[in-house]
Amino acid sequence: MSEQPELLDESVMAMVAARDLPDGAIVNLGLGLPLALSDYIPPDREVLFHSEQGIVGFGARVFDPAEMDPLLMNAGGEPVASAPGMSYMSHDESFAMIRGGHIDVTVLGALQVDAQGNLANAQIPGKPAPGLGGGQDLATCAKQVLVVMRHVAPNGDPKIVERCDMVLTALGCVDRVVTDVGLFEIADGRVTLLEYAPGWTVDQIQAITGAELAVAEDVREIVLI
Amino acid sequence: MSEQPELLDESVMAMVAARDLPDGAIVNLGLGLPLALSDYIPPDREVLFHSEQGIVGFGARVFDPAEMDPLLMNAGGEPVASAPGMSYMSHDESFAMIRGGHIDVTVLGALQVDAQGNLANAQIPGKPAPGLGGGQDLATCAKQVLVVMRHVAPNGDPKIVERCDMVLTALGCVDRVVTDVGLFEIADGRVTLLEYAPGWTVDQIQAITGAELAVAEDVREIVLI
Amino acid sequence: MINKVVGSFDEAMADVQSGAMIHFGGFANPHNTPNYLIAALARRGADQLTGVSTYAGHGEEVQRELFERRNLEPLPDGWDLGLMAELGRLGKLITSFPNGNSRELLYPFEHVLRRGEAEVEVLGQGSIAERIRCARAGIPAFYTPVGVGTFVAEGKEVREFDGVAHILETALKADFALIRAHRADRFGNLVFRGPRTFNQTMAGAAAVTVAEVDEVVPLGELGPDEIHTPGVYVQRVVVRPSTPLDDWRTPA
Amino acid sequence: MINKVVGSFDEAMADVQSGAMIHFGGFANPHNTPNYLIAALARRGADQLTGVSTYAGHGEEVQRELFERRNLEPLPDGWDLGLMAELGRLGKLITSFPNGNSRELLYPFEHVLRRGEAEVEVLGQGSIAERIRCARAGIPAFYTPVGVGTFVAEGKEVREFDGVAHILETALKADFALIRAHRADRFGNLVFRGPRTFNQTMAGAAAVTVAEVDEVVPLGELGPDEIHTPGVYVQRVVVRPSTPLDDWRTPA
Repeated sequence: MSEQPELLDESVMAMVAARDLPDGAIVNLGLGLPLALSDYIPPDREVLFHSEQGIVGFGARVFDPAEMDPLLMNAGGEPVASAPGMSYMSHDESFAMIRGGHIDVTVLGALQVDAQGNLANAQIPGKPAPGLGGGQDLATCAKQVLVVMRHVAPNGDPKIVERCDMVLTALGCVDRVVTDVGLFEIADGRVTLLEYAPGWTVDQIQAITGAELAVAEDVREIVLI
Repeated sequence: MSEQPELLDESVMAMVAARDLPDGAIVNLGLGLPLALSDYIPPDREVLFHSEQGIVGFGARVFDPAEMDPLLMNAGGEPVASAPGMSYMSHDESFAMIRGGHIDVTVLGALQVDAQGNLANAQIPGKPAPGLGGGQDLATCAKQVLVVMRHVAPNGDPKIVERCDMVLTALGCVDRVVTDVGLFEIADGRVTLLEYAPGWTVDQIQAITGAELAVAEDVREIVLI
Repeated sequence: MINKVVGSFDEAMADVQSGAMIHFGGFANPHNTPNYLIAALARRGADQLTGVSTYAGHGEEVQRELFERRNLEPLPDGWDLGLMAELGRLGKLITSFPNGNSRELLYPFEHVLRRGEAEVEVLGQGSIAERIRCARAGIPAFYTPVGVGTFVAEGKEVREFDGVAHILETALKADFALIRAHRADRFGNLVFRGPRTFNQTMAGAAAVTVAEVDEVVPLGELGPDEIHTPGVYVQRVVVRPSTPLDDWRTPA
Repeated sequence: MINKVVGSFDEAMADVQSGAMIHFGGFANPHNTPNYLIAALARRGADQLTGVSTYAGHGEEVQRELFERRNLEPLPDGWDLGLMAELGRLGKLITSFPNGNSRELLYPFEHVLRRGEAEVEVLGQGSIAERIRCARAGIPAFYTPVGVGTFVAEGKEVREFDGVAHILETALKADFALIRAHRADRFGNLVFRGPRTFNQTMAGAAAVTVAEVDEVVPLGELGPDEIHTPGVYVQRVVVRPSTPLDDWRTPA
């Protein structure tokens, strides 16, 4: 087996995920890698980012302490910018919005995703209890579930598998997955490779994937536009 | 039987009902006679009037068109004054407040009330369907249910009865009744006369009442203070 | 770019089909009623509608009488659900006030009921409000103590919680919600004035929520702490004419 | 005269008994957490509490680390539920985040769980929020599609609506709700600043709701369209000290 090509870095993964968000979409960003998406919205589009504590319409992350609003953070506690048209609400209304099907896309991190679209992101290894946050509501009720995660776990295990064996967050919910080696669609019990990271072959990707991959007819190298 | 003494007029009935509202109480005013209560709160007390369309804390009724706010009305569509500390909300929150037991006293009109505390105020004679408004929620969920009504129906039938035979609004809910002849308590399946209108005797009141009356030990003539 | 502001009331109502289920906002006051949306719906001509409204509407005649009793000038454009009743467009109404408050006045929907031309489902106002909120919030059913032992409970599941009987009520999701608000921006964010009534409750409880507003302001003018209803719940916004019209038949 | 403003945090927490159930407002940010109420609760000494909180708290050490990562000065008074965990006051926690977000940092409640000193009930954030809202709204139980087929559904009734499986969740009414808001008046009316989190959700969902605020303003200064939470839902209001304290043991 040849040496492994380069993995996409986290910002590029976020850009790939952000690239496909339609104009006008209401998008929730979950903990971890998804939080970066609000930094990468193409300027020709308006995407309304929702955060569970009661925000619709926040902007990019803020890294300069002088510009931070201590009350305005994303779900991971990172300061974000306000944007015109933003609104605040309560946690119950925020989840009424989620449960009521008003979120177009939820972007979530994951520990495992399987060919049935099952999602496991609750029981982080080494932590004393499973944690759900808002992920279970989002995965169950958003119109589209997009997972952004590393392709392989720190211990080398594949994270896209035939059947999740970790604690499940929600069943049959995942539609798309962005990893550091490609973009995948999950539908009808099958994982399909849509785009691959520069330098990667289908075989190389299959070799680090725990489910059998189908390959889209128009499979292509990832481009960011 | 001697000639009937004078009946209390509507404003006096409202004053009697208003007299017993405790300082700080949250009080909902229903359609009909109860609407007048907000005009008669003693100046040493703060009572917060709730109205179902989403108001807490409105003031007295307004009769001068120049002073009316067309958006600020009581449940019967009568213009009322704003008061400091008033707040607006949605219908769902307004009834969350009612159903959640946050209303101390609800003041309702009635067609019939019985010795079990059952309330009938839904099917107005001559109307094609029963109407409930917010009365069913209020009668079921307020901490205290106070009925203000004429003692006798337009057709001469008593309105306080042993057992309601009209369409029921809520069961076992009525605590007190103010009529144009007295103030009554309903508890443990018994209607007790607490206060009588000037000139009225117990026998005269019993004669126009459809349930057997008990008489409070300290029964007295109605006073307005 | 997101822009939910549509150019006319007729455009906003153009896709309402006969047989649709419609939430009608407001509370027995033409000042918080989506008057022009109702007029446009009347012009649209869809019938056999299932309406959800806490009251059945005043109609022009009763409304004039009610205003005169308070020494107020009647509104030229105070159209409400009474208009739909008068035109015979309602196949069914889910409501808490099928009749008017007044014993002397006959409201338009009372005529409809007497002629047996529409079905009615009478339910307490709080249960209607919560069933609508459930539709917005993705909850199919909930238990309430309200209505137990009365005609409202007929045919419904009864269940005890902590020894108290409750009945099961289900969500009411409509095809369209017609609501009235004060100000909006192009995202559909809304600010209300006065009691927010069913207008706020119904926003987001239909496939298409349409808000009739006094004014559309530039994005950013409505502050994040001030917005009552996020634009997520609103699909279309239409601005009321600056000069009131006086005939519901006039396109607007 | 209505006056819900109490003179000290210790007075506001004086009647909390051991074994009480307590809603803790906020969301993983000391700036929206009722810091001084938590400190007063710690001084009060009640233990075996059942806490309801979407997160289990940072505690002083983790919070300092999180602030330093963002080049921010740690707050001297950023006390949160982590303090209650460190002091061993929690008998049970109902939460969606029993652990911290960070794999490298160990949060106080994680230590408690590892030592087996408290029970935990893990539930999705939306179901916790709705269970609390139900307590405020007088609804004993509701159905939700969230959690079906996962550990969350264990032991719960499952029922289909429109062919989709749902589980039954029940209301969570507490003895006390500790929340944080920006401004209040003597009626207990509240205005929040920023995301309103569980602070707004929990108001009214306990026998006693206590609001910690930056400022109490004269009655009438908060306008009726502007008030986020009516005072009906609030029993006590306490104002934060103008100069931050830096030890939770200091009476305030």
